[in-house]
Amino acid sequence: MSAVRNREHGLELLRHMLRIRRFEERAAELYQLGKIHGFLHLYIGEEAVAAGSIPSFTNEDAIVATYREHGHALVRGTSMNQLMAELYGKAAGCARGRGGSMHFFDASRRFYGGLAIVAGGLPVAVGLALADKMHGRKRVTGCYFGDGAVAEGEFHESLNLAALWKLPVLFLCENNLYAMGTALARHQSQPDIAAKAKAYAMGADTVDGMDVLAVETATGRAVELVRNGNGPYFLEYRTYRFRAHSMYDAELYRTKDEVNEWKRRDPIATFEQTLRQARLLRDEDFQQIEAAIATEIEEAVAFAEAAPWEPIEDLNKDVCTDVRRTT
Amino acid sequence: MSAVRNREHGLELLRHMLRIRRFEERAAELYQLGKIHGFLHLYIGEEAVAAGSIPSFTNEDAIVATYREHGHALVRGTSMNQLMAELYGKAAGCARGRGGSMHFFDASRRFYGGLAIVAGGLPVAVGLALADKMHGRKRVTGCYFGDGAVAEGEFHESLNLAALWKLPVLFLCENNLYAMGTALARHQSQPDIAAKAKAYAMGADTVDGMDVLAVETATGRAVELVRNGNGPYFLEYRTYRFRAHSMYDAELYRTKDEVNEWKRRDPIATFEQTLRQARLLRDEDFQQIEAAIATEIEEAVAFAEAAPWEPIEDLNKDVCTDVRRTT
Amino acid sequence: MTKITYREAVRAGLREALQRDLRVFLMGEDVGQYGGTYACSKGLLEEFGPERIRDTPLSESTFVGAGIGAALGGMRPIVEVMTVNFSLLALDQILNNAATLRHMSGGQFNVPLVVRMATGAGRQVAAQHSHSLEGWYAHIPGITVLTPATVTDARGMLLAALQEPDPVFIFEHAYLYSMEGELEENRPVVDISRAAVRRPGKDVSLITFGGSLWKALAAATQLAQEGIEAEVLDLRVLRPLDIGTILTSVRKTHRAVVIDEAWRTGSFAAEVAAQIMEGAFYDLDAPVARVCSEEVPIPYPKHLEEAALPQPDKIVKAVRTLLG
Amino acid sequence: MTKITYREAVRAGLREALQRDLRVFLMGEDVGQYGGTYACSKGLLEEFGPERIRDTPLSESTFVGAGIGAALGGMRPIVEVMTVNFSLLALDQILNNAATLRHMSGGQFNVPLVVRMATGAGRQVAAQHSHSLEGWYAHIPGITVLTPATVTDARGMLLAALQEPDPVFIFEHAYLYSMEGELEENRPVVDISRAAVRRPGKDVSLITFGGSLWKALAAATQLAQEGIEAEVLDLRVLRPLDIGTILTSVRKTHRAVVIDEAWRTGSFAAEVAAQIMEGAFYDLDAPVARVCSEEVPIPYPKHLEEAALPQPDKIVKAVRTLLG
Ligand SMILES: Cc1ncc(C[n+]2csc(CCOP(=O)(O)OP(=O)(O)O)c2C)c(N)n1
Ligand SMILES: Cc1ncc(C[n+]2csc(CCOP(=O)(O)OP(=O)(O)O)c2C)c(N)n1
Ligand SMILES: [Mg+2]
Ligand SMILES: [Mg+2]
Repeated sequence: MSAVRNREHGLELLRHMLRIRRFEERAAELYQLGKIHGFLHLYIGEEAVAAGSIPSFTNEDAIVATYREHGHALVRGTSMNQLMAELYGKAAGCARGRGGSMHFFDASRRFYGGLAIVAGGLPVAVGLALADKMHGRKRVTGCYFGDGAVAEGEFHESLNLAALWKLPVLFLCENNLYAMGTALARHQSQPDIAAKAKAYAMGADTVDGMDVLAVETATGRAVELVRNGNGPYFLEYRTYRFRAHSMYDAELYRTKDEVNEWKRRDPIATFEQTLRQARLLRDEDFQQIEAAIATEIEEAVAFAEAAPWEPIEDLNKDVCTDVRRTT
Repeated sequence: MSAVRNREHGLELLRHMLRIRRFEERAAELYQLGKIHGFLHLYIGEEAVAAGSIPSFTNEDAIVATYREHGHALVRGTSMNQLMAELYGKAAGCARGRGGSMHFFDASRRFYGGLAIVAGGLPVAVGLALADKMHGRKRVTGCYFGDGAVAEGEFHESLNLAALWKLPVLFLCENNLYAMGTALARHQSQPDIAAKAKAYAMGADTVDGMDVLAVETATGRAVELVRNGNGPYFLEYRTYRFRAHSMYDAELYRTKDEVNEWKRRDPIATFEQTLRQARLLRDEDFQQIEAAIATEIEEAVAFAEAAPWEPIEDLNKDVCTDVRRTT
Repeated sequence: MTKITYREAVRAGLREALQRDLRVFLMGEDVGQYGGTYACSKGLLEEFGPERIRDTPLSESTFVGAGIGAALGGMRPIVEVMTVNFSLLALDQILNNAATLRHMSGGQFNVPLVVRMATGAGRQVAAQHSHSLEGWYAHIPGITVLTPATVTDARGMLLAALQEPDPVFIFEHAYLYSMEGELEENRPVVDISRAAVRRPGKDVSLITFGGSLWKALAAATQLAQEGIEAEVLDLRVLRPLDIGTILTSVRKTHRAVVIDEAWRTGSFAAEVAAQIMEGAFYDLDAPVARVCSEEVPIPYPKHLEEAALPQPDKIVKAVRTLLG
Repeated sequence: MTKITYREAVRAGLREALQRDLRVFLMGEDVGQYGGTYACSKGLLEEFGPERIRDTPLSESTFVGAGIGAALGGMRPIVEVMTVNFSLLALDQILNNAATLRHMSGGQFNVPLVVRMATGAGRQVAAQHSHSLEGWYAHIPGITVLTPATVTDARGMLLAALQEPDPVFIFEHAYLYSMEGELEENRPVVDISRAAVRRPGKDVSLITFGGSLWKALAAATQLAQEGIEAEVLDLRVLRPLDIGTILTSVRKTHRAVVIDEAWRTGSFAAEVAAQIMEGAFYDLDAPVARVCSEEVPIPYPKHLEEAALPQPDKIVKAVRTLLG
């Protein structure tokens, strides 16, 4: 069993999860207000995964994530100002506003997206790991993707290549039981995802993705296995998204009961309980954390609101570097 | 252990294999003579697979094969005249000469190619099986592909879909240990191909692909499993190609010794031995079969030689049916 | 005539197709329980059941390929690829199998497959979700490429496509799904061989298709106020292209602007321009102009996205340049 | 100057690249032990070892994607996709990641990736193995598209491509590998921004690239015998297109034929024709003509394949029509 090391550790994990939750709740409001547009995929319910796993990676390691990556970027350390500005599409955003919600990037933290083609990040992660291996660097690439991505051909190709070449990549499947509206058992003939890793002779574990401590322990162990040159590893986090797939989803494919059943396992509430029972959390700690986050968010909103738009004349910037070309 | 049922049965299997071998030996000569062009992929060494498996399918079943499909078409029953004419590119060929060696087709025998993009036939086979299932027809689709195809994303996607929807398709992997010059262990992190079927909750067997009787028994059983509505099934035939990958291959990637080692397991020679030991084959039987095949081949060559070329005016034929269009 | 949305028109077409012919079925990602990403198939699962409204795993290459196989096996599949962006993953099946099988087999096989997908930008969904690749598809021999721009076409083209013996690709502009229009109910099956003159005019031909039709019509309205009568052509079918209707218009107006939401270089607009030159060079009073997207992955923020795409004012400006 | 084959020129480029920069490595199907499908990499495995000459499994999407990742990770990968036909399987990685990452990331990341592939028909390998899809690639913002037609370019363009910070796609016409030519050894790195006049002339511009260059030159020789002096342009770089050199030529000759092995409709030849019209309309004495492939999946038999592809006599005929 995983345990909280100390008060600081416990509060840190709680804070990570709460930051994600509150940031996204605010983002949803801002979407309704017409401040944020396009696709917005909320991570609410799955916070334990990012909060428990991302800190296992060092600053030198690389992260590749999906369009549901707000949590990953937040825990990785990109400032909320930059992330909120990105949601607004402002030039001060973490991708100069070019990407929006689905395309967070942060070179300074080796955060390679924010990639929105399902499974499209896996080959890229394999390549990042290949570069590390060829350079002889002891770095790990963490590659996040959903259960839906498991069905794509690139999942298969990437696991094979990573295992064949013993590349330092950690595959992190966030199995929230649905690919949009398609339940796991309706898209996988073998719904035990971790079992698939055997087909590539790759080690794998299934982890309770609603338990931030379990996530932390399993990921920490896996990252070190990978770092020590044992080739790739696979983790399946069993988790659940509490909100709709995106802002356009009528949620016809699951019952309220099912959602409520999972909400009883809310990773934040349960971890709060754990901390309280261990007497590591007092009411005022909680209030303090919440207050700090609320301030941070309001500052981020103010920052995003005030930030300038990128000038239209710069439309064609950053398509290619080459000075040879005009287009 | 599989046994020969009777003399007739034994001679039939032998005849199938010899027809393939001699047809291809002649094709290779004709290629050197400049009668056949483009890619020519020989099946020599692997004859037991087509000879032992294709007869398990009924006329109503469907076959999807690859660019290495001469043997499959021959056993399926397309006339040698048509096949040879196709190699020549004549209008009397089984694809009006449009396809050549890689693209044999025969609608009357539900032979859907002759598809030359590696793994590209698997989704098509899944779809043929879907049509059968939706029509309530008890037909089976047999889908042949090589070990190299196992690495492609479509392999993964197709096995999952077929298993998920319990479609009547039999996946037939002709594992000849090489994808062009890449040995199995250099392209698969888990070189036990049949073991991969588990990742899709699909039944699978590994079969000695140099033993025509073993192929026959395993395939017959698998076809009936599939026909009876048990969903897809997977067979891996362990086999070996004696010749180069295509006519352009310098075979730098394997030793003569390795090839010779496998040639000692020549499916034709070993089966001939089996028949002789069982006193089911006499010298004159063998001579008779060879003579009949030689005649058939020479007739096919004469037929192909004499057959007219498709007129150039018909170049744009068979692009689409629609009378609306000119292009 | 009834007023319905483009989305409802697609749904009406799907329903009719499913009712008429038991061989017809719909498959794709989230067409069933989710109700369709753009709600086009909402309610169909309940009406026709899971055998005929099939949710697929995320595996574009395989479910498009399975559509090819099912068509070969005697069905009339309608495959929904959620958007053109994801269709890249299926392009090998499309080009190497769907479009090629008839020819490669010497005419023995044909693939009566209909593939529908959403296309286009304008909804702030950024670089990976905003492609307009119809022009690529229009390059492929052996297939038909349709771009319904009206509700009548959204419904009717689907039904017409299902009559075709060879693969048909239908590109529904994502921006149009919520648009309302008049359904011409006397057009149960629309013609899919001809371009349509959506607004007659004599001074310049605005030639376009899909979502850009409405921008061209807006430009024409604006131009009318300046006394310029623009004729607006809706290509409707990109392949095979109805060059006859185009040339008739250009021979009358002597000037043309082609509007295409794809990136300019290598756009289908180039093909249209080239064919106009080939067929009506001596009738042209000015070079054919193109209004296309800027050559940039489509950015997320509204002001940059708008600047990247064709807009009525850009069309108006192009016309003024041509005339002036 | 030494006489070498195009294949040897590619190999020379690869060797030099691998020698110069330890970050460079080659990966793809059968580049190593097999010696390269077209023998371009023969001997390199022995010289540089399996770490730098990497045979990949058959998984185009992933090894191209891995090239993108490796480039992001500081390497200088050269990915060989055996042929353009199989590159369809990697097109999502190419368009949605390689070409887009710089922009989507607001300029934080760039992808210095070089992808080489064989293209084209003419070797009787039938419908699935005879595509010419360079034009599709030339539509994609964010990448460079090169089509070496000479041995000097076959070697030099590869070295130049490796200097680029963004993805470069090199299309080697499969028919050229065995062609011999003079290697200009004083051109260690060739320019990759300009088209080249391969034969000067004044009566008509023959504009082409890749394998078709040699057909255009053959046509020019034939035309010379009739007293027609054709100028032959080798585009060399399809994206970004050097329209300046094209317009200079057309302004002089007043007539142009564009030759492109792709299917006519939606070919890159259309783009060239459209841009000539846009830039030199009033200099043209006749519409720009196109000699492209017939719109048919390329058939296997020699006589039909030849009939389907551009040929010198078709070019000559097109010129005569233009001049006549
Ligand atoms: C290749 C591709 N196909 C379809 C989509 C549309 N799409 C976006 S998210 C999604 C569901 C993905 O599910 P999963 O991988 O489980 O991730 P989750 O959304 O549950 O986090 C789909 C179908 C896409 N982005 N890319
Ligand atoms: C998608 C794709 N990539 C590459 C090729 C080129 N190619 C043709 S056959 C072949 C090897 C295939 O090996 P395998 O599947 O084991 O079949 P085998 O040739 O051994 O019968 C390759 C790489 C192709 N045809 N299609
Ligand atoms: Mg999911
Ligand atoms: Mg093999």
